[in-house]
Amino acid sequence: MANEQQIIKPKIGIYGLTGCAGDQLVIIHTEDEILNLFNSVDIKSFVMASSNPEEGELDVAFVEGSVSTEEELHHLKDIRKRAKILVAMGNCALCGGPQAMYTGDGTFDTRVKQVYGDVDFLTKPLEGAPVDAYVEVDYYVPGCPVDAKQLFAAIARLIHGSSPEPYPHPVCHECKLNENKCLLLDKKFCLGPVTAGGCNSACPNHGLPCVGCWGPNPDGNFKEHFELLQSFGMTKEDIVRRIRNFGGHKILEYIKDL
Amino acid sequence: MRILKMDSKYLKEFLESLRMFGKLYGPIWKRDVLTHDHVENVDDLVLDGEHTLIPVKKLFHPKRFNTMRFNEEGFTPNYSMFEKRVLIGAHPCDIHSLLRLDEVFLTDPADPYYKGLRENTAIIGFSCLPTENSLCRSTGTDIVESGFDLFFVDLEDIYLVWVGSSLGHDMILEKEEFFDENVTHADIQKYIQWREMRNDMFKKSFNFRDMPDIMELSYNSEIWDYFAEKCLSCGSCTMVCPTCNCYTLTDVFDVTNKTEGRRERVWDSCMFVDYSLVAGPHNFRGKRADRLKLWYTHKLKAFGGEYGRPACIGCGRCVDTCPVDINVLTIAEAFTSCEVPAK
Amino acid sequence: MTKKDVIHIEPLARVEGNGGILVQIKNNKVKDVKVRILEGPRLFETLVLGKTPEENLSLVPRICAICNLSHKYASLRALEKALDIEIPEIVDTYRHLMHHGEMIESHSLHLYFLALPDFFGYDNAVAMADELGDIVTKALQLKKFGNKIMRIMGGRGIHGENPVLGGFGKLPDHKTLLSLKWEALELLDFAMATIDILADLEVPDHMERETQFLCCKPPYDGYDYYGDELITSDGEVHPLDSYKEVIQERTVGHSFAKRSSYKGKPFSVGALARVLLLGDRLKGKAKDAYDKLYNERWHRNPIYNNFAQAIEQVFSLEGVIECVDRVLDKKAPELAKPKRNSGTGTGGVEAPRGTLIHHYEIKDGKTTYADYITPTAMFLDDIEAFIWKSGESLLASGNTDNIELQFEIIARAYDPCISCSAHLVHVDYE
Amino acid sequence: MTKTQQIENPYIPEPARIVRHYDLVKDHRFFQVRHVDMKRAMSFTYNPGQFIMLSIPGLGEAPFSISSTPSRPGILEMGIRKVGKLTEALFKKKDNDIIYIRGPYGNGFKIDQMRGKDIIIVAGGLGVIPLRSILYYVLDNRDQFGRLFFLYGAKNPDEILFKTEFFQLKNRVDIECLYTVDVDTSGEWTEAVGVVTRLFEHLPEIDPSRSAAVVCGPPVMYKYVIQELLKLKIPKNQIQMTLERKMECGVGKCGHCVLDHLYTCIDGPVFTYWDTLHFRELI
Ligand SMILES: Cc1cc2nc3c(=O)[nH]c(=O)nc-3n(C[C@H](O)[C@H](O)[C@H](O)COP(=O)(O)OP(=O)(O)OC[C@H]3O[C@@H](n4cnc5c(N)ncnc54)[C@H](O)[C@@H]3O)c2cc1C
Ligand code: SF4
Ligand code: SF4
Ligand code: SF4
Repeated sequence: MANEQQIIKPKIGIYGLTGCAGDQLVIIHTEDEILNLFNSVDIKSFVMASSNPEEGELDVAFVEGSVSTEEELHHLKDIRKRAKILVAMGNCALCGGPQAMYTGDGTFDTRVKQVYGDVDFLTKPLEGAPVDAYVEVDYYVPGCPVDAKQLFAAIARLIHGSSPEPYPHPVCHECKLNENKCLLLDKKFCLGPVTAGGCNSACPNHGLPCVGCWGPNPDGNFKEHFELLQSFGMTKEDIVRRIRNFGGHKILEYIKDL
Repeated sequence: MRILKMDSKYLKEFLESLRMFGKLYGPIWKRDVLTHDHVENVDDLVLDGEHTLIPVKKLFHPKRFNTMRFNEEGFTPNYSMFEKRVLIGAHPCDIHSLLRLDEVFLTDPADPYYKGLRENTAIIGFSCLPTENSLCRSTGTDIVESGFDLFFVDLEDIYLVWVGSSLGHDMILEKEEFFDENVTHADIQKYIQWREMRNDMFKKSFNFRDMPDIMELSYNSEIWDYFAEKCLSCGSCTMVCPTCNCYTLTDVFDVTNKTEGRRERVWDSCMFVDYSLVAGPHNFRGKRADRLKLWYTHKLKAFGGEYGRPACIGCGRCVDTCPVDINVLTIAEAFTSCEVPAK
Repeated sequence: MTKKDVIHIEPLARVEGNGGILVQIKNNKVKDVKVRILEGPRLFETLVLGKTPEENLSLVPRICAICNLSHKYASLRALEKALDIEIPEIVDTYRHLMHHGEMIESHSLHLYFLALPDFFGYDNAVAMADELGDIVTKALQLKKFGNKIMRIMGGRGIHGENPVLGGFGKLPDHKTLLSLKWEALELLDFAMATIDILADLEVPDHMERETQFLCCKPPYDGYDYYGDELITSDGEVHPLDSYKEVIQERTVGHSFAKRSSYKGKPFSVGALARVLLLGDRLKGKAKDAYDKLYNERWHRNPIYNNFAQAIEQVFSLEGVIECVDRVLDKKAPELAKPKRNSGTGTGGVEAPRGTLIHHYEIKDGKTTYADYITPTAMFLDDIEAFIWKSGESLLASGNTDNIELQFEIIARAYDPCISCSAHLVHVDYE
Repeated sequence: MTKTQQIENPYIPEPARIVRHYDLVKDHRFFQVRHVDMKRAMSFTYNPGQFIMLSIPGLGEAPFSISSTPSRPGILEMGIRKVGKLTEALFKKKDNDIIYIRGPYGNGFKIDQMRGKDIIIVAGGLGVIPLRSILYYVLDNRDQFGRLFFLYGAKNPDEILFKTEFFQLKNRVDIECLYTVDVDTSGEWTEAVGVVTRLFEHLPEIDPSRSAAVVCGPPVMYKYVIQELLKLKIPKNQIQMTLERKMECGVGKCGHCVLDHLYTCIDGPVFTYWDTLHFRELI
């Protein structure tokens, strides 16, 4: 205890770009850990929870949300410049979020125009894109929103100057640990095998199919899984449309050849 | 081994009496899934032979738990999961599966967590009738001769009770009045009939005996590629298989600046991509076919160093569970007939 | 700090989302006030086109995490109308339970963690914890309780899939329900103690001006968070279906949120609006709380929104107890099934920060039109108007030392939810 | 508490102190460690070819070969490449810092079979780390073995581990050292250039029945080196190799290192070439 003052607390910034703020909220909502967090790091900027941010050098920046305006892009680049380590947290930051579901289809400009008419905005709107579309990302904490246990385990590693543990397993892993009967056996549209796990199989635990909100599981057998779902009477377009709801930029690479 | 007889009407009271030997565990329904859990009311026990989704291994090799805590001073093991337990309703295949897991976990140096849980748990086996996918007759695990403290065979109005240990004997002594040493000729006849009736109930079987050779001969078969293309790598087969024992360890720091935290252990699966991944990165089993080969080698050919026995105990859970029909039946069938299953 | 032409508060802290306030001053007079919404557009109404109702239900909570269940609830109400799904009464009660959870979570987060530090002069609630540790600890417990209900009824803390068309995936068991009741009973004391703390606080009056209020009118004569009619402070009652005539929307360049007015003038929604319009329907402890706190300045002063939230906390804790009592020994109902796969429906609920309307047109099981009107979009004009008024009186009195903070406090009192407002768009179909 | 202390738990790591460390080459570091408990340090015995599990609390555990020889007790030496979380954290440690170890694990080389024979050690890259143990063991017990050939190849001169040490060995008469690099990037390399199998050309005549070989290197290397050894007619069970697999427990419980039906951690990491003919996955 004597050398408590000597502990150098890492300087942390927690930022939100465009999204639902769910990942920041997970931090705020984790009542058991939030006081520990404020005690063990030096929070320089966390606008959602605290006034008077100091925007200087950071050890770790956590960025939530997709890049959706020019202004956000500048902000992100500035954060990257100031932060030794940048962590993308949540589906919007990792994949682009639901707002990126039409990526590559070229409909964004028309949709904006349809919606806002010819308004001149303060900053140019951009189609939602993941953080790593613009800057280098050191670590990813997936989720929609992130899982508190996983996020705090990652934060704790970063506090100690080391790297978070990846969890490269499908939703099915925890689904079985939670002793759920596989929904695929009842021919239900479950995206578990092709979806990144870590959510503690929240949906199958309630007898509901995984909607894929954590984005693609890189080891997923997309081809076979699509065939299986088709054998349940679902059309290919239907499957692709659904998996793109949360797949953003990242899903395209896995389904391009299907 | 002593065999006794008990009138069925005493069952409930006898099971209740076992509470003095530990907390009761057994198959009960929870959220529409049959699971091994703490039994508050013995009426909740499901003793008719239905399989739990996750096998009994979870009581001895917990799905997820903290093995130790660490701090500046080092590591302190966590044994808080140890308690006296009585597991009621283990099927013959469950007991066989524990005997297989013993070979892994109790071989020197023994896994202290498994050992502690095993030593503190009495096993009260119950006979069962085959389910749709039971294969234990093929694997020779439909009956059990050891590995229990008591074993109950349900002959409707009576139970024949095998006493398998001195603890089992103590349990009987507590309720001596329920048991009858006098097993009659008629009882024996009834038992034999029951065995025959049970044997006739198996709907499925597979060529378990020849599989070690067939597996060896088929190592390079393109049939593996057929299954590999189908496998979703969901890992379900490994989670539900009672003889899968793999796990991973992860250190988790507490949210503090001090060196404090826990070493967590979670079931792992050889079907997952990072199972054999080492630094480099070099992946010894990046291909799905290699992952499947490993699993079926373990189940149908041999496992665990000296023991060299196939690990499958014929519970049929992989048949129940795999969403794309990869299981010991389809694998055995494909490699025996050298044909992939028809679509 | 005396002469400053532009007051630029950015980012606006302790609110959800990315926004700012720009105030222009000339000759000691306010020239312009803009609440700038910098959060990018997400075009949610365009995202759900061509999707099934089930997909809509998993997408809309992502509009906003804090009130994710309100979004799901509003969509459920709209879609169940569109598809003619009649939910059993017990499902309605469970939905109430779920919604109370969200109110408790959202109000306690805003009141204790985002707003209260202003009253006591701290940057954030953790800093406040050193001196007011008891309140912070209890407040955390209250928030945790709200989250727990959301987790149980929603399926996880945020964006759970459990509420589905016609019912729920899984319902809580007897033991869980009872534990919710006991915990609500226990927390009620703290919620009432909060009322006493607030009763002693002095509320500044520099922004006071008359305005209008709007909220959903419950279908019976109790206090509630939903309705198929809208009630306004001019005494009018409007069918929910005609929401487009009641709430007039427009787009502005300085924000990706649309703006709304009622009869050409700004209006407020949220806890304050509800308590002002429906407060006489409160019963039990919530009524005691109302009697203790209410005064006629509430009609002119948005800071009292925090007080209204405190009253609603009490109301919702009592609501939890009532819901549990109603469902406790009842059997879980079957999922109610759709009777058709085309139709139109408007769903109105009161999200923590105010009236939330979802509207759908479904054709052959796919969405052909969607419209979402969120509370933050509704009150942005009013925030600007109150800041304008505050600026004028502060400049006139020369009391400008912490003028930024005063402006921020006004904006914060509304508990604006910028994520919600920024996706808010109007789709023009040809 | 006394009850729990009686439970034998092979997973509990013991504290050890980093005594000395230096960089071998870029991202490869040499560590000398000693059990904090001196009695334990002096009584700790092992076989060449065995490994330990090294823990850093919070970062996890991983297997590392022991690179020192049991003929020089009291200290453990390791050569470690920085590849991930644990190794990065280890590279941040300073002398006197505490790490945790348990072991020794694995079977180690079959030294009894090797006694009296000529020894051929073939190392590629990082594979030299476990072989350094047997190398010094043979040198420390020189009279128990026949001739000693040490063949070591690396990608380029900058990747030769223990360079000073190994070049000094060249002065000794009781060992024949043959070193090679795939490419000479330095321009100052005085030894052979080419893959490690090329060194076999420089071996004198040997009597295969009185020779034993030990091999360790990257997975691709084994096939070619074994071809050469078989050309020399060395019996298949006299060719030993040490393998790397993922490991979580080190004592045959976690399953990850399984090969066919063997566990690398208890049945290996040393296997003979004869073993590998039975077990398809071995190399
Ligand atoms: C018997 C034995 C002896 C050994 N001896 C030595 C030795 O003497 N010296 C030595 O340096 N090493 C040795 N190793 C290897 C050593 O154990 C590993 O280098 C060590 O585990 C790395 O740990 P780490 O935590 O630093 O790496 P990790 O952070 O665990 O990173 C490496 C691991 O991460 C994963 N990984 C790596 N790349 C990727 C990727 N691209 N995507 C996803 N995951 C990835 C893999 O699972 C891999 O195991 C030995 C291994 C064995 C089995
Ligand atoms: S229900 Fe879904 S998540 Fe669970 S095992 Fe089946 S496919 Fe996987
Ligand atoms: S074999 Fe079946 S159950 Fe096992 S991982 Fe593959 S798809 Fe899943
Ligand atoms: S391989 Fe299949 S049948 Fe055999 S024990 Fe495992 S799950 Fe049961």
